[in-house]
Amino acid sequence: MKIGYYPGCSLESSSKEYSKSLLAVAEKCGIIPEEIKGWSCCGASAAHNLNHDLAIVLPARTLAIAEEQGFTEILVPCAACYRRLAAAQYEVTTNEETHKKVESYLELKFSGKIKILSVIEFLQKYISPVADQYIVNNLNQKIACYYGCLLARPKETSTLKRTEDPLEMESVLEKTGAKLINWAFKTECCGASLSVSSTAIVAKLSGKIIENAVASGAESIVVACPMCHMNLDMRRPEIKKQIKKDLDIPVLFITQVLGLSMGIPADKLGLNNHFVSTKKVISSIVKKEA
Amino acid sequence: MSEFEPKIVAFVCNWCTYAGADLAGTNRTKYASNVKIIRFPCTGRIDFMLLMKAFENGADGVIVSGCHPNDCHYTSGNFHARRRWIIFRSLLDFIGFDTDRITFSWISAAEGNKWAQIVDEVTEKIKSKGPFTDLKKLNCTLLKQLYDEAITK
Amino acid sequence: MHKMTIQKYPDCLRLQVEQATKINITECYQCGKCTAGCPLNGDMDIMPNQILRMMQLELPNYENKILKSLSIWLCLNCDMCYSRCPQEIKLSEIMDFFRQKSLRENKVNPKAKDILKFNQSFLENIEKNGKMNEIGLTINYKLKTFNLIQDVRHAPSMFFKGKLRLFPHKVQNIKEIKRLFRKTISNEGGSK
Amino acid sequence: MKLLQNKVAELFKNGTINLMIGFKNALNKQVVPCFIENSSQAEQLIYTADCKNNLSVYLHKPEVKKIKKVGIIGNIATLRSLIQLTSENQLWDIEQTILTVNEKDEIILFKNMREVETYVQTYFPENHTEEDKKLLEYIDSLPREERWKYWMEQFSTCIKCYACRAVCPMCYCTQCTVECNQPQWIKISSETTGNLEWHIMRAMHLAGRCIECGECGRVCPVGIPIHLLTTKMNQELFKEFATRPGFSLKGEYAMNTFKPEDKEGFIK
Amino acid sequence: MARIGVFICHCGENISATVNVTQVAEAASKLPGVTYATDYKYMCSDPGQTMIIEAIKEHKLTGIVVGSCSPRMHEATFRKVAEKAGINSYLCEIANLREQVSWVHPKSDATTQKAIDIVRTLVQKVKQDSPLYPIKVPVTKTALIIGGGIAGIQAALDIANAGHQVIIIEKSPSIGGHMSQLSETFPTLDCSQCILTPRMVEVAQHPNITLHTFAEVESISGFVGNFDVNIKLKARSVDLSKCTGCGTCWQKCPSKKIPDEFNEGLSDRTAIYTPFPQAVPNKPVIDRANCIWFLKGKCGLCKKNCPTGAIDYEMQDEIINIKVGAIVTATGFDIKHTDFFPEYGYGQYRNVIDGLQFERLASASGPTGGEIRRPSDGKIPEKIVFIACAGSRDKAKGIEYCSKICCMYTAKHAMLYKHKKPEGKAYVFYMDIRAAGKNYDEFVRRAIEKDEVLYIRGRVSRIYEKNDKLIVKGIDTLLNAQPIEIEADMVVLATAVVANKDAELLAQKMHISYDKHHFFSEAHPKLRPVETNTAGIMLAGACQTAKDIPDTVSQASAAASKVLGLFSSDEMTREPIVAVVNRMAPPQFTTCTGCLLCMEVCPYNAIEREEIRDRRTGDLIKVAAKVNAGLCQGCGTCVAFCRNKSIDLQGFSNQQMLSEVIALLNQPF
Repeated sequence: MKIGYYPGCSLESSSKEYSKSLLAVAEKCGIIPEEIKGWSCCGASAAHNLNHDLAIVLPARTLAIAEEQGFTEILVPCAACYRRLAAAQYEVTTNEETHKKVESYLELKFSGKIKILSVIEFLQKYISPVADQYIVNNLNQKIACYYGCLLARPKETSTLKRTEDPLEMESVLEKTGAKLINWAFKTECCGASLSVSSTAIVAKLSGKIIENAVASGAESIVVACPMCHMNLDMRRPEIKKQIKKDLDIPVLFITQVLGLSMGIPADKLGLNNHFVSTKKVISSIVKKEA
Repeated sequence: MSEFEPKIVAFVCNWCTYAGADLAGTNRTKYASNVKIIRFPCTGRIDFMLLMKAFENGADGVIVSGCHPNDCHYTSGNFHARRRWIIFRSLLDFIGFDTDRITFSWISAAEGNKWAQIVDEVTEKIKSKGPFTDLKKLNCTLLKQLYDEAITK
Repeated sequence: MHKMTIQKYPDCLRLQVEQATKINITECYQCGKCTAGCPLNGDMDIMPNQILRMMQLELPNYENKILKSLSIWLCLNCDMCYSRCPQEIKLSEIMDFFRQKSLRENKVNPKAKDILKFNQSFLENIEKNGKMNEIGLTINYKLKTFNLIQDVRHAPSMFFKGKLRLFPHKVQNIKEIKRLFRKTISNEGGSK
Repeated sequence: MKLLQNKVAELFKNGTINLMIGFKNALNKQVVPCFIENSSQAEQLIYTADCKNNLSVYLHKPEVKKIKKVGIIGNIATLRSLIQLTSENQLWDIEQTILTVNEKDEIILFKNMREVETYVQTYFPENHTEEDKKLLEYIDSLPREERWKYWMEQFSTCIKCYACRAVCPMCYCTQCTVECNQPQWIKISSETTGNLEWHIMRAMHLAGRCIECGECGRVCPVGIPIHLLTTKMNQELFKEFATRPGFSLKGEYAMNTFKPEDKEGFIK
Repeated sequence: MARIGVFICHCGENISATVNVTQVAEAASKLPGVTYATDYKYMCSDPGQTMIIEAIKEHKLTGIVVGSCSPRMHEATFRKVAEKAGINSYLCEIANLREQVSWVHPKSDATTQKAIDIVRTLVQKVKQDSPLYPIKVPVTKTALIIGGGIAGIQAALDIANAGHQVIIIEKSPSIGGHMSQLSETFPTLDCSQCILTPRMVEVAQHPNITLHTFAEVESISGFVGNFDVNIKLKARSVDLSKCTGCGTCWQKCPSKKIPDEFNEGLSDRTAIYTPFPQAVPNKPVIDRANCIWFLKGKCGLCKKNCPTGAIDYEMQDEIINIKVGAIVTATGFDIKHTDFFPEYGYGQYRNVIDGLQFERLASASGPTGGEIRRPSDGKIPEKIVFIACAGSRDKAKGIEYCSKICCMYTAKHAMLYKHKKPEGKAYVFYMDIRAAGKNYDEFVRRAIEKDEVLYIRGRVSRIYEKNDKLIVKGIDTLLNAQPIEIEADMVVLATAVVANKDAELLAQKMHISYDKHHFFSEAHPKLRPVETNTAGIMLAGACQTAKDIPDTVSQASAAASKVLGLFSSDEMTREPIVAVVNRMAPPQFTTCTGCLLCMEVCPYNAIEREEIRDRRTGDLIKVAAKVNAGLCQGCGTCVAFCRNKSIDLQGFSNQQMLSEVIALLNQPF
């Protein structure tokens, strides 16, 4: 089967390791996602803040060209991109008028029915079923799965069953032997798009999240969204200032954790590109006794 | 020959519209005398063939009225009636029958004024449309047809 | 239901919102759950439920109060409010509408200039490359905001961690992207 | 062809059926319905695209019902009417064995009505001929008065032969309202008002039950396109209530149910 | 040959002022079939009535038309008159010349003409009239009460005390319902069990009441006055006749870790158990799903130890058939549980509880002996947050309605807590305080003013656990939408009142209608609040909609009085205005084709499938529709629906309606 791959801007730069680890894990399980040719930015929160049509047309363009290139499924690891693409798809498929409008903008016809896979869906659908054969390590770690807002809401585009306390990431990770803790801030917002423009706020929100994770006994936080990762990882100094506590709990991408459990070397997973050291996690690996 | 006085038949249900018409009376609300009521237990009882018969027997217009949705004395008679009228009306329309001559309405036992108002509206409308001759014309020989058209002119 | 209002102000903000978002403002019964759950309820100048209330009441000059508020720019569209709203009112959409309108009528709250600038540089960046490029974005943003030191701390480390790329790689047929911007923007009345 | 004949012969031999209703070529090479009463006659059977007749109508005939074990080779129209009739509780007194031939010329012997249902639901046909569609559009396009004229001209030629009724599998009433004289609902003589009433009544009674085989239009000796009336009604019903006759055994009949939220634009 | 009499009433001046009555009478007299026509000042007066009677006798009239006020006024009167004169009362028709003619039109020929037309129409109708006779239905004077909660108990006692037989069936092992779980009751704070238990005992001992606990309705057929009900007695595994309720069995029972339903899971029970100390009957039942014997086929301790040998593992479900004349449905309600609320933790926080659980905590007979303690660690909470409208008035959760009782019991809960722990803090998050009822608002004010319960207007958005406190995030909409965060020890959700999960199924068995939330529908929201659309089936209590105890009890008594009304005579007579499917001689039997599409149409499920069989062979010859005159209310929807006119409506027959139309529009000459 042919899965289209839409890395999105952040995975090409600030969150390289996400893309790296994702592809590494996929490859390990014999799946090679194929990058969509000529994809463009989804517009992120900027677009829909400022210009409604643009906010639909930009992601719609990608959907359209993906369809042109004959993809039936596209993998969108970045939660922000996922949200924008899914939202655009929702608009287009539920509102004939918008559909027409968008097509006229893009000057090409498309159904918009293409299946968009968030990283969680992708892992559930393609990796989890086969994971057993590839998982070689046990992670001796207490992990807090953090979903953020973009994957959990709104209900129109979210694929999570429990909006407030989802369990999908846990189900993907349970095979890694990690201890998946139950905590309260799984779907709180990290401040996402305000990351640059009002760092203080982001620090506050992300700070709360990190505190709660630690308080709930987590040794590491696992995310599935580059924004969340940037805010929880790169913004740590600001957070430190904000909460007046020096918490060095590492923040990993779900794919990195899977990668580790599958015995993929840390550097291949970009674990050294983090601001907060991930050594503790790496050292927590124990070989599975066969 | 004086001004054309249309013959209008009203098929109404006993519990809402008939009572509404009574209320109009108790309030002494005046309205046109062209409309004559035939009382049914429920709009659900009104057979579409009766409407055809009314026109065939020289009615110029027909009113069908009963309880508002959810108010039916028999809980759902008017709902069934509604579906019947939706489809009957589109059939007549497809055949080209002048559906303007049939007026459907919901009039509750409390809406005496609405009754009077509908009656007057319908009477005026039918007056302006003139006598209903579509059916009469059908059955007469060419000569009679010409004659009819002559007098209606 | 809106008869009175319609007679009063033919194009009051409330009606515009309702037309643009197909949301019936009167459905809000002011339980305040949106505000209670909002991650930024501490920082907003007008609380989400109050914004809805202002539209319901239509007191004099409420339009400006809303459009000039900081809240509409703080809103993260995290949809916490919507996901918990008993009346399923999609505040995030209303917020989008306000942001775009406040921009068009340049009523943007001074405190929100940075957020706005960021968004704008972001879009310009995409318009130029079809993809976002952090260096370009950061530089552009800095130039717009003049707070040059902020985040500079990160830049080198990001660069060495391979998280920044000096030269943007572009989408082929970038023209098309530019066209999309022009068209949508001309449609939306020059809001960018 | 041969396959079909053998299959039927076999059905006779193992006593599944005592009568098979199917198609054969008449002398003039025209396709006509036929009754096969034993295995030896089976080789007359044919099945081609021209097998248009709706055979289910014969299942109402007492002489057929008497035979009890009856086989029937159904085109899609026939199958749909079988579904509709079952939902209207009309086939309880007959053990029908249903066959059909799909476009791949495979013979399908249905075990039960459920299977027929699924078959129909998978191959739901677009069974309106081009000229029908054109005519419908044409009539719809006319102004009301013209429509009236059009139909009245049509109806004025009606001779009340009731062929449309005789051929319609849904017209199974032992006593039709036109025969009812207490009260006399419809004039017996064939003058246009009477005709109009007849056709209106027919359309209303078939609305939501007609499975659009078009037989009535085909058999009309004076060539009135009456099948369009019911076709139109079905379209309306589908538009308003999304019901399809002869489509499910539950028989979602639009006219004996309702929804409180049914919409209509004309009730004051 | 018809001999019709026409009587035109002046109604004083009311009609004659604008209608030329003499002219109407005259015109009428000329109508074919009319033998006698006259007018008179007051037809409804004694002399008027006598006049009609004499005319009928003198002219041997076969039917009469009275042109007077609306039939809604005097139809009954004149039908009696006809009967007095010796003709069938249904051979009398009323021409409405007052409300619909004289009062609404000016004095004119047109007005008089309209009167004439109307009279002519009804003369035509009465000619088609055939004598009808009221339908007599025998009444079985036994009532069935479904549900043994306070509603059922009240209704049962009222009917039984009036001297009629009553059968109560209750699906759980004891009667008492939710009320038996409650601690104190608002607004008087008297102990629930103290007022309920005596009633429960009374039911058990009443000579006219038969009680079947652990029983359910299997099927219901028949109609008002003559219901035929199959009841399933679930296998209790304990022979009530032998059991003395000594309790040895459950003391010996080894499987002790089963969540106790009566205590809402706050404590455990054994597999053989008596639901609660005051249960009626006060005898145990075996919960087969959890009994070691039924799971593993060994143990049998209870049987070994039972002094009277009452334990019977072989006991089977049993179906009994009863005949009753009326049914009172009192199946009560259920509540949403804490797991219904994502934002409040999907029920994963043990210290977030629902209202019923709090009742058990506060109840002297409860798991904590009436002390309010946290389920998690048994600590006495310092801060409790009560949340009203939890799930109610919440479109997003599919429950738009107000649960009605929460405002009151939340105030009560807060009060009880403050009484038991005055220094503790009680917060109530509310949207509106709906305390309409005698002494209700006073009660709430007392909670606020005297017991210092802190009411905060706003909805709670999120609850989560943080080092064994519960963080409650809300706002105060009265204080400039100020965000408020409370660290509570316990949270009580006033969860929405909902219909029982098997309500829909039961409604379908009884052919009664229900709303989209599966609450049973009353026949008329205002005028027939305790009856259903199926004659003979009444509603009592919260199965109709959320209700508090006073409302429930009043409705139960109302339902009882409806039943008693029905039982007041041996036969009940019903209007003969009913639909009939025609019948004729074999081989045709009927013109009905048995398509049975009409069954769906009937609002009263009065149309049944009839199988006509050969007398000798018993073979099925024909299937046809048949109208159950006991259920038919005479709306006639089926009549207009029937394609080949096989159904007709007595009193409004096709023949009659059609001839009315013709007569109305055609002058005879």
